[in-house]
Amino acid sequence: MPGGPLTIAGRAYGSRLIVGTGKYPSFEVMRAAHEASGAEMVTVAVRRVDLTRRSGESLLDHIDTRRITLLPNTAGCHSAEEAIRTARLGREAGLSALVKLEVIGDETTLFPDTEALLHATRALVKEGFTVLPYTSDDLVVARKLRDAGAAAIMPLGAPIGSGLGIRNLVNLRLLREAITDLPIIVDAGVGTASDAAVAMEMGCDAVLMNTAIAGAGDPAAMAAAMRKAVEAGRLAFEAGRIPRRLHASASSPPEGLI
Amino acid sequence: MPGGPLTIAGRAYGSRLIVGTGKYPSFEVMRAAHEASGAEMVTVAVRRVDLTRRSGESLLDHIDTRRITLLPNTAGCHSAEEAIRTARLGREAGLSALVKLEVIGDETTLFPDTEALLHATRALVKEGFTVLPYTSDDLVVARKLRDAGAAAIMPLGAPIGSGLGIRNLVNLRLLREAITDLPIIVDAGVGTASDAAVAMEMGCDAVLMNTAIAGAGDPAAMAAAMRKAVEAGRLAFEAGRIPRRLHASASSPPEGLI
Amino acid sequence: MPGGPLTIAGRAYGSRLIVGTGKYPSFEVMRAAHEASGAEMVTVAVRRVDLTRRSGESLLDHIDTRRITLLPNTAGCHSAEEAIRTARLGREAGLSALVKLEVIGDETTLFPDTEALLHATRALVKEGFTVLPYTSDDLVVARKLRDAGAAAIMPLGAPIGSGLGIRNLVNLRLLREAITDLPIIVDAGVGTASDAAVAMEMGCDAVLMNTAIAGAGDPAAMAAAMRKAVEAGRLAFEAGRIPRRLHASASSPPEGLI
Amino acid sequence: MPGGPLTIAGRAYGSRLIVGTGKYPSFEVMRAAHEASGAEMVTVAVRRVDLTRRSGESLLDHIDTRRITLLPNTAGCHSAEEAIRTARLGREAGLSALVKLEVIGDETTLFPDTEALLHATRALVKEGFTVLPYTSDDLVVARKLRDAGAAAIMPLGAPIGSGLGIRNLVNLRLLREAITDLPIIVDAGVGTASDAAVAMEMGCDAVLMNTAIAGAGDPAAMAAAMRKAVEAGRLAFEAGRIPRRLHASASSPPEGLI
Amino acid sequence: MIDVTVNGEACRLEEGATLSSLLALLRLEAARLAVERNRRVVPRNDYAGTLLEDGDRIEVVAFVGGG
Amino acid sequence: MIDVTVNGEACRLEEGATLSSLLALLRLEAARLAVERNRRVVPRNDYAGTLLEDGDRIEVVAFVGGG
Amino acid sequence: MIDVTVNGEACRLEEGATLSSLLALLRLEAARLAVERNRRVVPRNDYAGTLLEDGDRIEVVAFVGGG
Amino acid sequence: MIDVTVNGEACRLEEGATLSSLLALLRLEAARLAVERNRRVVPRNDYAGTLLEDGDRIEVVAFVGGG
Repeated sequence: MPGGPLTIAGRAYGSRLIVGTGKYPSFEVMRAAHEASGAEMVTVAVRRVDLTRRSGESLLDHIDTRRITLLPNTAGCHSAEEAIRTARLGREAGLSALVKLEVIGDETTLFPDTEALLHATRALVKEGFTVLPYTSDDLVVARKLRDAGAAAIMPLGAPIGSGLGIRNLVNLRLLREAITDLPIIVDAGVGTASDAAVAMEMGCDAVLMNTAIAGAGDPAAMAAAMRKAVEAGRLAFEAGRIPRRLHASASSPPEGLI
Repeated sequence: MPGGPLTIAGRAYGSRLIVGTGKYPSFEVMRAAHEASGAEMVTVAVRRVDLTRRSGESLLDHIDTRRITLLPNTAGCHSAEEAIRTARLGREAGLSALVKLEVIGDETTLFPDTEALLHATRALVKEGFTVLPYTSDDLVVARKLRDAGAAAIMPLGAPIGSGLGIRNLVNLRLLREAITDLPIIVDAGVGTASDAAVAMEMGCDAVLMNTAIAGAGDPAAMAAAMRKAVEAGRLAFEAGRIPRRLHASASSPPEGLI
Repeated sequence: MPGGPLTIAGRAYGSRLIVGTGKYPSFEVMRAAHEASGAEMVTVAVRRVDLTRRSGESLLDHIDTRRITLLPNTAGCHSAEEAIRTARLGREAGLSALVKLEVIGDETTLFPDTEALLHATRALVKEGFTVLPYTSDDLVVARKLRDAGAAAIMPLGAPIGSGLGIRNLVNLRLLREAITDLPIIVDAGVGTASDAAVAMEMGCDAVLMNTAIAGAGDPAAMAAAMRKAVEAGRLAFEAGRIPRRLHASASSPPEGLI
Repeated sequence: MPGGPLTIAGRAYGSRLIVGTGKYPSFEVMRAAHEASGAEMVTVAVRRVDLTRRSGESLLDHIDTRRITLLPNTAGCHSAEEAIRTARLGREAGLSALVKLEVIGDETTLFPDTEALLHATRALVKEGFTVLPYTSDDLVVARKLRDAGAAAIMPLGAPIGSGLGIRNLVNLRLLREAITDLPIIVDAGVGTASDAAVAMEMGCDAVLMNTAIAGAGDPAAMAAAMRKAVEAGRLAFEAGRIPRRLHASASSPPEGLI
Repeated sequence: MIDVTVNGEACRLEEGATLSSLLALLRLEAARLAVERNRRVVPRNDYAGTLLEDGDRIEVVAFVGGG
Repeated sequence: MIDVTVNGEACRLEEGATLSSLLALLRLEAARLAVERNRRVVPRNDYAGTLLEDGDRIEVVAFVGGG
Repeated sequence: MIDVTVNGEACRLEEGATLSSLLALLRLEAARLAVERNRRVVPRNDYAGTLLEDGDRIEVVAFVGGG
Repeated sequence: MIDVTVNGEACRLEEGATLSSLLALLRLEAARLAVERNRRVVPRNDYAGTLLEDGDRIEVVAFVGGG
């Protein structure tokens, strides 16, 4: 789907970079990073209010929600049921039907439980949610998620927070071939700017990341890097790269040498 | 050398992307690509004037030389002597002492003859040239080029025009460790935007490319992609990326789950 | 599980290489390749007898079933039900409870439908089968297969017959960390000998392949190569490799130079 | 040069694995590793006899020189002159004209100084040596070494002792295309068995290693692994691997499904 | 008095307490929260009319930083 | 006469035909086959005693090369 | 008359021809060129004063697209 | 007496010392060594006939483990 903005569930977004709100050293740093990223959508987690040690500050005080769409997640949920409950609470808190649906199947890798994810997707779509499921790079699962009504496919590139980049370009390419009618948003694994560019060059529609920015030495600078990298990758995808060849091809003409 | 502009032989350049002028479908396309690239330096080749079929048009009519520095090359030269002669002609034609020094050692790969390159570098430095040698990723050769007075080291990432990207990140990293007092400019091999970003993330100072832009489906769009990719890679390098880890690290807090 | 033979469902096999019987130019070539491979288990497919054009020759005439265990597969099945039917027929034909369980979820990639695979595994384990499921490299699915009673986990390295090797070493390593009580057998994707060695070096217990041998220029020579590669990879895994380091470490002593 | 034994300077060797004698925990372990490796040639260093603390034991007491050819090296030499002197001493000590010629250009990486290497090669060939030069993967240098009379080309795969494997398969492939009349022996960088197999699959004629075996947890087991890996890689190269393809190709027939 | 559980903590309230009064007691602003009562989300507009009962399990959540 | 389907092909048999007689007719050796009748596997030892009925769907399979 | 070689082509000129007159004859603008005479670069300002001699080898080059 | 350097160490020998007598003094077997005298290799057969001189620089080397 070359050209034009990212469209999720009928709504257009000017930026193809979606960023998180976790793990920043401070709200000020987060706000600066958000600004530099150009993102129009940020993920947020849903957690119990701490009744005892309530700080005066709230996350939402530091997000310009006129410009930025909130994307509540179900991070930390290990069953379809927990994820569904959390999604419902997120909708009530954010007054929006978007949800980044995570059902975690393993603590060490935070890999999704795709079977439970599928169940939760079906249930939440029925309740009117716009479901953006965090999934593996398995195209068979992706097709089922699409058939279940997911609004995008969000495959992981590598374990969340690992910074390992896209570990399986073959699977991502095959996924893109198989899913042409929904946005593909690489979610998790990006470590540095080129990782984001690679994802976009494969024809993905957007990239979602948290740790790569929040954990960088200078989060705002890394956010600016990611913004440019996503734009660069998209442009390169649309421009059409040169073919790879083993041998050289001279850039200067062979004729007219002295 | 983080921060600030690219400095070659005491002169600062606002862009870290150097592009070529060869292989474009037309001068108009070239000019648009140059514009989109933001490059402040472009390579040109030195060739015999065709005395019989002189077109009215000249390459230089299509380069804004107020904004863009010409970098004459010695492409196609197979000996130190030819390269030196060509460099001298380029200096006379361009009225500038800059030269991208190439001494080709193999026709199939266009790999440099580093021994002859070293001789030519020594000779041209003595004549007052600012020598930018196209070389391999061998740090021992690079140190000798530096000691011979080269103004930068320009290692190839892969064969010229191959689009294979940086094939040996280990060698490039070791080269950057070894050469800290001269700019390193990756010259040759870039195929798409992420390749350029990778080069910059390794701490290189600039990237030079021709075919990746001129041979792209839409050269101006690819030039814009490369501009952003180089900026993204540089920013990411300066920002400091997260470490790679095998296992996941959650972005949302483990506490407060319902 | 270092040391000793490969053990599947309580039975020990002297070879860690499992090979196929499809796509050979002739039965003679197949038999020579089997011989050279040293394999003690070969996969076979279950198909309708052709009632009209019955050749006198049967596959089983060319397999030394005293030395080689047959592993019937459910290749080509696209639902749990088809796979279960095929497994039952395979058991009746082969008089053995082993089954290589495949439930295909996509025609282009032959990737498994892991959800249906799980259902079929549960059903067949209840019927007393020794189920070896062909699956993705998703460790969450693998744990469910284990819990369903599978006798081994058989992740694909790349699409069947693609020859692309192990595309995601991170996932395979994480899978090995997660599954320590069942054999892991890389099934599909191997292209050449080093691919098989890599799988074994990651700590996998065995490798299953068909096309890489049957489709090689000289199948028997490639079978011999694969045998040695699997043994080499296993030995290297057990021996314990040196750590990777960026810089050099001299092999000859620094002292006593003239 | 497929088929048959490895031939260096007219002499045939039954094994394509050359191993070192450095860094072993004991002579006993070394001897066991040599035995397991099947190597018929081992490298040795030339060093001053320690006049004060002479142990009774000598390296040569632990090498079966009836079966194993000694290959004296010039490790640690940093100039052509030192390397030439060391080569001459090695010849006198070993009564053989073979020399593994190293001229080190950098202490951190132990990368060769290819310019000095070339000078030393020319000088030693004139003195009748059979020169096996340790060089980079630069095919232009390799051609000059050949023209200087080298008996083989010994490119490094990665820094000595790094265990990083073959870092630039493109360069190695191009080198093999360029050098068809001399053996190519990958020297340095191998970390584990599959690295050795990869080198052989690229069409190299042999592999030389020291640290990967001597530094392994169990050197004799790793030596056995390397022996099999080299044989596997060679067999696979000769057998002819299947082509790589993005999509799957079924191993079982599509016809006759129930 | 009734005993309810709020975010996993035991909490004793007067009879007749509503969700609204509970939030007021806890000094929480309704605008940025979501509340579950016995595993069902309570719409914001129903807080005032939701009478709490003995044994109720209440979850009060808000957005925090996440990825 | 009864009409059965064998491996997807229509096949007319005499009444009283058994699986054994069908296989004999088709000149197939029982030893290396497996047979399904109406989606249920028939054990080898039951072939002789399995009377075929009109409308039966029979699958006769064998091992072929596969991966 | 003298015979010179210009960019590899034979060229007969009148005696007294200079580099300037040669370039004029070829209708080439000096501003964007560089010229070699017998493998030595001739500075632009010396064109007028450079008398060509029989057997001279002249190279006239310009910038073209390259990488 | 003469002063020579052996493997970098100063060494005082009687006049008339040969390479052979030096190696015997050092209890080194000639068979597995190589010797350089003033940067030139001395062939094994010449040890007995090589008279050492004041200021000679001798290197005595052997094979050790290396890669």
